Amino acid sequence: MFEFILPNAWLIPLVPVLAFALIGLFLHRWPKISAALSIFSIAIAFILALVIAGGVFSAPAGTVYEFSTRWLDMPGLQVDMGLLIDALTAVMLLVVTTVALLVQIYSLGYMKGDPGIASYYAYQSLFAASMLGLVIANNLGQMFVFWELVGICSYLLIGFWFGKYSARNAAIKAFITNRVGDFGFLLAILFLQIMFGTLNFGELSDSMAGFTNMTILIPVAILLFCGPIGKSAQFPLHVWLPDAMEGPTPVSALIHAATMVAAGVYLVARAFFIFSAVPQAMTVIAVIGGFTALFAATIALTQNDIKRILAYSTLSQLGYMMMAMGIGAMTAGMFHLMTHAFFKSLLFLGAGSVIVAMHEEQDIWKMGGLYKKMPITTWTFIIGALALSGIPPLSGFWSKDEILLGALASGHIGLYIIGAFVAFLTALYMFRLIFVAFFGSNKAGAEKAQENSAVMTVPLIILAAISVVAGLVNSPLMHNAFGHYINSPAGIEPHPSLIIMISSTVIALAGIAMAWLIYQKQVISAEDLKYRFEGIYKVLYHKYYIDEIYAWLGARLVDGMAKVLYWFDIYVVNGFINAIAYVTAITGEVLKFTEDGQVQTYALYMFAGIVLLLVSALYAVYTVLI
Amino acid sequence: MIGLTHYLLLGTVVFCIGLFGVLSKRNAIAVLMSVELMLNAVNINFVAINKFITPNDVTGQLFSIFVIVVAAAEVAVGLALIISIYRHRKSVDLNDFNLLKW
Amino acid sequence: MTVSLNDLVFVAMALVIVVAATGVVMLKNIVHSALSLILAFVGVAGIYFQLSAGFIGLVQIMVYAGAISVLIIFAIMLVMDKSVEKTNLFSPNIIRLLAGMGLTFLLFVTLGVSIWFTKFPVVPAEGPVDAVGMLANLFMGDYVIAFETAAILLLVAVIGAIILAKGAEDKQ
Amino acid sequence: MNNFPILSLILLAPLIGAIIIMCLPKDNGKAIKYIAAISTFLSLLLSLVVFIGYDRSLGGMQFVEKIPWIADLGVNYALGVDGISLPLMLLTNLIGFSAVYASWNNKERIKEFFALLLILITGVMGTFVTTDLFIFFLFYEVVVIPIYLMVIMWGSTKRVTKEYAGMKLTIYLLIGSAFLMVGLISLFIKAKGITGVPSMDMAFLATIDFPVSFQVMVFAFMAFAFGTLLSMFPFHAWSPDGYAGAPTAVSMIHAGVLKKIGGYGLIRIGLFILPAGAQIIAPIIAVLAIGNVVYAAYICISQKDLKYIVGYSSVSHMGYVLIGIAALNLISINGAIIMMFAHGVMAALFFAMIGNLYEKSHTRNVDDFGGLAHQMPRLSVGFMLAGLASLGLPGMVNFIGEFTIFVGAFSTYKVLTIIGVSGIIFTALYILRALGNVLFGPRREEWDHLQDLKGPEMVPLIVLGAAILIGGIFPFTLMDLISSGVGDLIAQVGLVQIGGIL
Repeated sequence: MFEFILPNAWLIPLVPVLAFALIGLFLHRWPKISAALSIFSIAIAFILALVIAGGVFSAPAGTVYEFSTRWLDMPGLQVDMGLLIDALTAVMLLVVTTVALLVQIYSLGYMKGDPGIASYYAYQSLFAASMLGLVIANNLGQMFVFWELVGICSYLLIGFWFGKYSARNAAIKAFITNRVGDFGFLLAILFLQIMFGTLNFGELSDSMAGFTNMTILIPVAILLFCGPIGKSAQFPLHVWLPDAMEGPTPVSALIHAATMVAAGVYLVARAFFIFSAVPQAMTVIAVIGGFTALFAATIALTQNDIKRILAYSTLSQLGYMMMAMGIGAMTAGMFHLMTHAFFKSLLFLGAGSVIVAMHEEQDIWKMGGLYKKMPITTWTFIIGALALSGIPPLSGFWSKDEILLGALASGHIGLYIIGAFVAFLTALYMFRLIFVAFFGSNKAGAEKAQENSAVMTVPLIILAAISVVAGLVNSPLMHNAFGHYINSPAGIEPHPSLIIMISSTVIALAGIAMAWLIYQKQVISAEDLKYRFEGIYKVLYHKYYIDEIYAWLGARLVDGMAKVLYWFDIYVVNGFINAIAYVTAITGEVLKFTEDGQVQTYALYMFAGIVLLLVSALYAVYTVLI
Repeated sequence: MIGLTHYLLLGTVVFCIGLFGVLSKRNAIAVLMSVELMLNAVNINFVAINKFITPNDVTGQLFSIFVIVVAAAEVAVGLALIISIYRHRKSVDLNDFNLLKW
Repeated sequence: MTVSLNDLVFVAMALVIVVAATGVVMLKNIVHSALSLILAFVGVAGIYFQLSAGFIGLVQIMVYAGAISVLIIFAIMLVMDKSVEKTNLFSPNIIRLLAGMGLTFLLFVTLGVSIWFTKFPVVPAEGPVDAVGMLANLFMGDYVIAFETAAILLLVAVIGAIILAKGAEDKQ
Repeated sequence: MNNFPILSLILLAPLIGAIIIMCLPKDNGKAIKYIAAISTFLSLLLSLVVFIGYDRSLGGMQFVEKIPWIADLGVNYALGVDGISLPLMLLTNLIGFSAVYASWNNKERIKEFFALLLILITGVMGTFVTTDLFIFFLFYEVVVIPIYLMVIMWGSTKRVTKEYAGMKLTIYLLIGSAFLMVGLISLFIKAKGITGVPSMDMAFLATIDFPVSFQVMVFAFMAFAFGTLLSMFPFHAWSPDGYAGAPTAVSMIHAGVLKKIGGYGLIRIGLFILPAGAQIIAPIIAVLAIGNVVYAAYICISQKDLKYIVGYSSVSHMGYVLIGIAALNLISINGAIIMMFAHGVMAALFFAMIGNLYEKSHTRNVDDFGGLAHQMPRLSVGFMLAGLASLGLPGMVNFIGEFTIFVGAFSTYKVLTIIGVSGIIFTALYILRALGNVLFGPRREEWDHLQDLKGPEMVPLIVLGAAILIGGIFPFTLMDLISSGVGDLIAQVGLVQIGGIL
């Protein structure tokens, strides 16, 4: 079975594309059928992914299957559509298909009654297809193609409720910010194509081995990292992710928690041989990752919208993964990506069911006492939060611990401290949310909240189960099976140490305790904390005013410049043309005065001409005469 | 000793006087008369050159006759024009006719 | 250099012509300028006789001095409605006047210089005896087409003149 | 199929259609439209036959027809298509066919409109199909007059009067063609001087090795002539006004195909016949091209009129084509030709949609619209398809063009290409902002009367949309053909070492 599926693994992205085409062209008038078709297609993809994963993980580690067909080739440039199936791809396939399947099932409940369900499912299957295409790509060109397609799908899904101005603008903002990242990514691709003549990962890594001068590679690696900065919303280009919460919550769960934002990390993992060859680039990645983690965690503390909190938490966790990549612990990064995908999508879906129950109310301060009304959502949400904070038995603990270990092992003490502090903050803001929203005093809006239908709660339960189990895959109990398969020769191999495990658990528990004190017991009242640290609170709440800075810069540099250039175009370039026309008109106007209607004047002009000729003839000849 | 040059100079003088008359006189008939003068100047040159350069040939004189013929025709038509304009516009002053004015 | 009778006659004739020509242009009264025109024609005829071109001289007197001057005077009579004194003035457009003067002077200087400095290949032979006979042969020989065209030209001119001058009546 | 004059039939089908239309009675609108549709459909069908029948492995000129016309000038009615001209001919027919359908519900003076439109299509197609310089120039001139008449009679614009737009458009093109004529004549005379044989045939002229100084001078003329047509940076002033002023069908054909004559001419005459001249002047063109890209992209951001946005964006896209040509190597010229095809199809679809919207709402200002996706979903699909294609989304043929040009140009002009690549950000910005304002946002009651595309109005969307997607998802259909054409050209010209990797 595996041998049959493997060579045509391109079926995995193809099935959802077919679903998209069918829905788009024919079925969009029947929402029910299109939803069913889309879920059916993603289910098939999930099964295929399972088969592939089974096959890959049964084969010895490090075996790579590669097939590719001609897509765009001419003498000197060869970009083909191919398949690269190895452990990394298998893991990503599993993660993407599971989360996508569960989210699509969940959406049946969440989107009930929405007129545009058909197009919603069309975009969902298009997204699934392009994400899967990106995962199995075997060269950078093909990856860039799907990279942009994923970007446009996120644009369509964020702007799904295009009736709202905020959704429309958020979608544009998301695409443009991604596009800035893609600009760097494209330049890196161009450099690599010119330097090595190929974009295929295998050939690249071979020719990279022999490559000597590293100085050229530094800008290339950093430019290549621009793509992930844009896509995985790292520090300078993170502004779009919080606004992306305008889209429906299942979309946020799928795209802005589990899959798309993880694409950046996946690219770094896939092209790890490029980055690891350039130590400067590694430090850049580590620093940006660390900073983003800290930066986002601090903002999450002060947010009031349930989805915004989760969005900043995602930002922070992505920073974690990038930091892991930066310090060389590629295995830890990928492992954290996998676990994070599960529990973060769980949290988002939980938030979604809360929002549905609360009839579109997203402010946590207006929620309270939900644990009585929505037991399943509450407990699954708590499991997710525990996993995220890194409490031992759950998956988050193992992956985060791995990263902290990696930080220590690679000697980045500063990053370890940041990592630990972020872990503390994560526990704090997650349990702030839980205590306020679920266990807080009973607010008015919360009465009529009641548990959602099975179609929404079942995926929550499944995801909760996975996020409990997922951690064991790379735990010492299963002798680091995950690390055994996904590792890179250049990366560092952190050996488990008991002290770090205990210390990170203690930090997480401290965060939970602090949240319990402030928000549940109100021993330290949140109000005076806010009052005492007024300045800091305001800065954090306004997201360090970065959005405002970008808006101000944008207005100056882009719109202002555009107006200046338009003015230049109209008045200088067109002005020059109109000036020529005006000059010809004026000369006509002046010359008309020579025609005064007198016969003798005309006679005078004629004879003047004749005399002129004679004089010039005489002048020409006078040397001969005199 | 009078030579061909003097005749040609005489012709030029008469021609220039005629030209000045054409360009400056107000009365249409005066302009016509000046034109006649210019034509005569040309004839003088014709006959003089015929006498001095090709004495035993009369082509020069032949051409001067043709000039006279043309001059006669031209005066007849010119005066008829002037008269018909006069009858129409009651004036012979060239400055009054500026229909072509911009 | 010996001043022969011929030279004296030429100078006299030249003076008469130039004075008459200036008279045509300068005199205020149109009739006086017409008369001085006649005088100029006669002077020119004298030059022809001096250049031993008798036939041309006679033709000149008959056609120019006789016919054309009479025609002009007739025209002047037909056209003169007010008193004759101030009829032949210069045009009021001073700039154009000066331009005309300058132009004429420039023309005169150019032609004069070129005539004065060119060495004409003068052939000092005596003229043919039977000039008129040779003229007739040429007219009926080489230039017969030109001759006939000149005839037609005169016919057209006459008819044209009549139509133009007469045309005014039947229009009313 | 060898002696059946398929190319002449393709070329003259629209012309015959025009003649038939002229004989029809004025008020019989239906018949006129059907004749126009049939004739353009016939030439589209035949050009597809040629596209499929073209033997890619053989390459070079195929379907050649030659009828001597003016002997002493060495001019003969010579037709033939190769890898470079075939896609552009297909493009002309695609756009011509959809232009006829885009102007389906024109009301006034249908007869003159369609007659002129068909003549315009023939004129434009003629330049691609012929292999003779004189015929190229003949068709180059045939194109200008119908455009002027159509802009004057059926035009519509706000910023400047349509007369101004028409006049500016025509005078610019005529100035361009004047320089072209000078170039052609000097080329002809020099060739006659060197070989003694009077010939206007491009292939023959290419074999002659002209002196370098002569080549530079003539190429400069050609660059100016084709530059104005291709709206190169300083000479682009006519294109935005021209498009805004022109009626839908004309701006479709104009943006879609007429600009490509400039690009095609630069490649076919510039590189093919004057390689040394091209090599010297190429850097200047490259710099201007980058000016094109960034300058026009920036201006688009501040535009409010939809047609002006597409007008300036086509100036920006032509900047890519120019940098592709100026990089003078196989990959970049391939990219330039694919980009020409891609931009043609995209611009035509965009103008068709804008025209359709303008017919119904009588305004093109972006701020007047909002939330049209509620009322006109199909139109929004068309707009989105065209918009995404123009910002170079993979899966559409524009991305293939842009990517190939970037790779090709990057090897010759590193810094310029980096600036050029930054253009994709600004393109995305103004396209999405314009589409966002027009299509998305809350529903507005005043636009409820607009009814969506149906029947004949869907044809441009289907035909051009299919071309965009097929070209994007399966680029090898076009790419093999073009790279074989360009390969021959570079091989022929290889004797004069062209900069960049051959």
